[in-house]
Amino acid sequence: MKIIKKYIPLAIVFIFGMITLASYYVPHRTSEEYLEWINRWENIVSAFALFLGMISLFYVHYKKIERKVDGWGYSLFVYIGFLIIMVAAMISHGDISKGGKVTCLGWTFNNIYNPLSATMFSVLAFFIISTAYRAFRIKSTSAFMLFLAGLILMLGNIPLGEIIWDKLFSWTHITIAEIKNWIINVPSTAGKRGIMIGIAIGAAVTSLKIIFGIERGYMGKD
Amino acid sequence: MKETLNKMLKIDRRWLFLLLTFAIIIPILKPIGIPSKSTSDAVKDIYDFIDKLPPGSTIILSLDYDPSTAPELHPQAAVVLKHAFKKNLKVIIMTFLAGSGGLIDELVRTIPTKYSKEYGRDYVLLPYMPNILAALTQMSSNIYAFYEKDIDGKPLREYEMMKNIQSYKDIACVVDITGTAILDYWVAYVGDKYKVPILGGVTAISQVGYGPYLQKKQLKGLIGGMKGAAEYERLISEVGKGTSGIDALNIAHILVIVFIIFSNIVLLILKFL
Amino acid sequence: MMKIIKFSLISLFFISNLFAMPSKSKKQAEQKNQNIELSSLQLIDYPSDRGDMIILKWDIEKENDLTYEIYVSTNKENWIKAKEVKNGEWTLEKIDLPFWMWNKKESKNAVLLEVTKIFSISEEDFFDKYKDGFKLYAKLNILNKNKRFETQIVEGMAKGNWFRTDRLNSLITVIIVSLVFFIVVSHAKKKELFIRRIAGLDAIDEAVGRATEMGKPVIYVPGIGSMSNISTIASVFILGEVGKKIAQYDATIKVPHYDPIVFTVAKETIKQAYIEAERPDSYRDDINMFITQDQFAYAAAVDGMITREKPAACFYMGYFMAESLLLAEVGASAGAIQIAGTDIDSQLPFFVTACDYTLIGEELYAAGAYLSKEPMLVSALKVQDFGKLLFIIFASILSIILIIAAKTGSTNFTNTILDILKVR
Amino acid sequence: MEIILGAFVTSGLTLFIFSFLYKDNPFFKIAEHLYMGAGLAWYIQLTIYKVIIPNVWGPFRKAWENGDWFTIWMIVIPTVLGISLITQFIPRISWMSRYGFTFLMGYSAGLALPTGLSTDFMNQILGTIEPFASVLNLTTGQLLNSIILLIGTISVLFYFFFSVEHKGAIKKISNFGIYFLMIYFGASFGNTVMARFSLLYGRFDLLVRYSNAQYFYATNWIILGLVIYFIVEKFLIKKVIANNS
Repeated sequence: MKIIKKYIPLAIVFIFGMITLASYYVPHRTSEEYLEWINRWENIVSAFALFLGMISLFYVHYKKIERKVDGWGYSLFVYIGFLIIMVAAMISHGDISKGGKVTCLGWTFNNIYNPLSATMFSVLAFFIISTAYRAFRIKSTSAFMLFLAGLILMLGNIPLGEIIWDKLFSWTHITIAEIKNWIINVPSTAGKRGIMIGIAIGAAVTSLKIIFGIERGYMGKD
Repeated sequence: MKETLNKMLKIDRRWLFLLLTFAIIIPILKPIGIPSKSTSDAVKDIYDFIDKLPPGSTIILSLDYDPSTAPELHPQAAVVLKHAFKKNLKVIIMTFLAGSGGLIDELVRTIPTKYSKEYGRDYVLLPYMPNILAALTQMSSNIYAFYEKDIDGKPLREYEMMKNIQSYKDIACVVDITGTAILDYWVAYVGDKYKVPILGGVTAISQVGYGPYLQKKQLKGLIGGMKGAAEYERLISEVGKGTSGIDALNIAHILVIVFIIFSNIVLLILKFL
Repeated sequence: MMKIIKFSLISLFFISNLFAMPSKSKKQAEQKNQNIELSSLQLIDYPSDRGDMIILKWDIEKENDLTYEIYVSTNKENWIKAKEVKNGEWTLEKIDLPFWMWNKKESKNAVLLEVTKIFSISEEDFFDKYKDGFKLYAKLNILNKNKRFETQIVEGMAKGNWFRTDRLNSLITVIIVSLVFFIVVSHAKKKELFIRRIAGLDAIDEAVGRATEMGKPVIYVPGIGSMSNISTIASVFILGEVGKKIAQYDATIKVPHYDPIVFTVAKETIKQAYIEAERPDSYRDDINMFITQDQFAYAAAVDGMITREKPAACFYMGYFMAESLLLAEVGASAGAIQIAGTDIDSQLPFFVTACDYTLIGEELYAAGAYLSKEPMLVSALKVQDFGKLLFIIFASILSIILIIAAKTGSTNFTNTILDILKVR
Repeated sequence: MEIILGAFVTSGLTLFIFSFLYKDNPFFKIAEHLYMGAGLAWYIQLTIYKVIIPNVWGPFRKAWENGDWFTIWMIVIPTVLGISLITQFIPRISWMSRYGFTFLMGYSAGLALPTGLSTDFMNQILGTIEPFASVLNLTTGQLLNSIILLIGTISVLFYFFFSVEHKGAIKKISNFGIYFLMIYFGASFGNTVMARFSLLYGRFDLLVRYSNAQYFYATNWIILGLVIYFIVEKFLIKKVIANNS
């Protein structure tokens, strides 16, 4: 039983890991075809994962409604939202527009899905301002670096910032755009590069651990 | 004193939210027109190019953006359309992005009437075309091969303004406004190949990437982000969404900066108290 | 280097009659051509490709204003003009392959021909029909002022290759890192290995303790990554450790999920954590809950959850995109201790500013080793340090060497070093 | 008609979400739950119509007609693996779901290993040292920048050393590295502000547009409704508290 439960999955990981690793060094068409197929496999499996998600979502909210927990009424809206989109998609066969006309699905995209996601995304603007108010306080040298870089970038991105800069600092004969570009291209790149190299090596080592079955937390424990 | 200052540091963040709301709403209701230091060359180029076209020439306006990039690109499309109508140019509007329908609809509902322009005589709308590369190539010999009908399903050829239009050689220039790589297609497959002047409008973030094209004159001009739209609006002296947008961005940025500096001043005073 | 064209005018009339010309006018044009033998002309398969590229190469002439027209054919009859090049315009050096594949300094004209484009065959058809290689013929028309010469026909085969020789350097790096990895991991000993302090992880105890005291829950957000994201793997591991502490302290934890597979794995992880903490009876199935698989819908739901539950602590570990600040700012305003960790560099600024502690990039990967102190994991950390050390040594020594090389003008040496590091 | 309905739905949902900024309320909860359902449905329909039907079902039918067994198996196997995921709901055989994604784990690990080491490791070394190769053509400023870049990157890497204690010289270097990290964070934060404010501008612009007579004052009505709700709620809660005490 342990073989089926544990070793075969580990063997699958090893085999697919090694083949994929090898495919990076094999230019032949066969290796391209392999990658195309495995992408299709991924599509299929993740489609089923989506259905797994759907079942979980329905189950969670069904339980809430069944037990009449606090605010169970809101759970009904989960089903309503789901149905609206699905029915619209079925009517318009998954097309947002047809012959230049917005379809039923297109309408739901423009008036339901997009407002919700775009608004949620734009809420970030508010949070940026409150976070900035709290976090950009100079309490140490490193906080000062954060403050300075942030301030210059914000000033440099707007026309008014350029005007203000020229009024105050025109004697330096340096424009804010130059300082901005220098920050992005030099010290900021150094910081980013350091992080990326650390991540690259960490990712490579983790990949090795996965391929050789040392890291198996993702399988859950048994 | 110390207590009030401490309170200020821990101010209810909803006051900040309210101020930000005002900072953005007010310019929308009444654009201020905060001056900017200079107009970027790329915007000036595109303005000059369109301004110098002889009246009655036909241009293609390819509007390939969807709601996600509309805040920046919609004002650009509006200002270019206004400029074209002001100069009495004929405009063919097309799109290669499925999600752009509603936005184009909104443009043509408001702008043409303002300049008393008529559908079919001064501008036409072409339907969404998914097969972009084929369409771009085909139009070099015959526009009607792909676009037999306009967006309403009426024969395109029969419109007054289309009488003398057959292929790219009858087109004065192409303006593509997009947040996608479609502008690259226009440059590579139409601009370089058939020597049609290509002008562009892109988001502030992707603006940097088009530097090389501008340098090699593969792009004759470029509008970048809301700032570009605002600059263009100033050039044709029309206050629009670009101006109000850049006003809002200006004020909102200054608001953040003021908040940051304010909190640091409070902190500094607290230290010495 | 031999740079001689052998003119063989003898066979002039013979060969020209061999060619069947597609059109009459062309025939007349071709008849004026003089035939020559260009011994250096070669059609060779492009090494390290999938099979649709071939290189035509020949010596560079001393005469500068030569123009070459390249003709290719599959049957020696229907010739297609593939390209027109000037003498010395396209050379071996311009074909971007490293020095270990050929001598770049060889002064040869070399033109890369893409077979599918020239013969306008669709890629699918090409790979269907020509599995064993695509045979083609090529010849040159040499234009010298007003004279035209035609060379002999050369033959070549475009084949798919089985090894990307140009990626040899990358393969060697992978092998070295793997070897070091195995040596270090197999020598992992039980004895305490040192790991530097990671403040964010030390704070986990404090956060869980605080939650216990206040009687409020801990919310653990694993992000929007799928199980194959390395940050998600790290996150699930940390979740196990946090789960153990929660079980020991008898606090409560809630884990909202975005990905259904991560959701199921986390369920098992938490269950196991409660068993290991010897509190299996306090485990409830609703610790993990699936929210939805849409980025901002997930953010909205978790935001709602944070506002309503008023947690004592929030953990954000794993793969995050724009929702990072949406979550962290709401958590901060709810007054929770916040510990974040992600390897998405674009989101780190928001976590750093809005959270109390942030695990930056690699620190997240190190968390598993730090919390569990498992020798195998700790020694893997050493491999990571080795990699960074390698970078530091290479980057600093090579820059000095390059400066010296540039000052002494040894460009060959410089190019060799850059070639070794460049991965194509 | 559908345009006006659209205006009301759009501005309604937009304002419901924004109302969360004031405080949690039933309208936000409605939008939140609606979104949970709609968001998942959006991805499911996208998967069905844009992935499954053209890339899986289409080839499968074609292969079935042509008797192309290789293609059939290449579609059947992942389908079985996908179905195995559903065994999650039956605890006794839930281990079967491992088969469903282990190949994905191997695949992504195999993909990440060489690309990570080459693009992010070797090419970054190259990028760091490359400027020095053309040292003769650099201005003093450019040379200085390249040196700062090199030193900065190295000192950031010192910060990430785990198996040595950070004290003495190492502590100093890694602290220096933190400065570079902080500049990166600050710059990246400042650079994002523009894009986020543009988004917010877009939402507000839409709300203002929908407050026109053309759209029957959609925005105005919904704001009015929300304001009335918040006032009534505040009043009621005060009353309840007063009654209790």
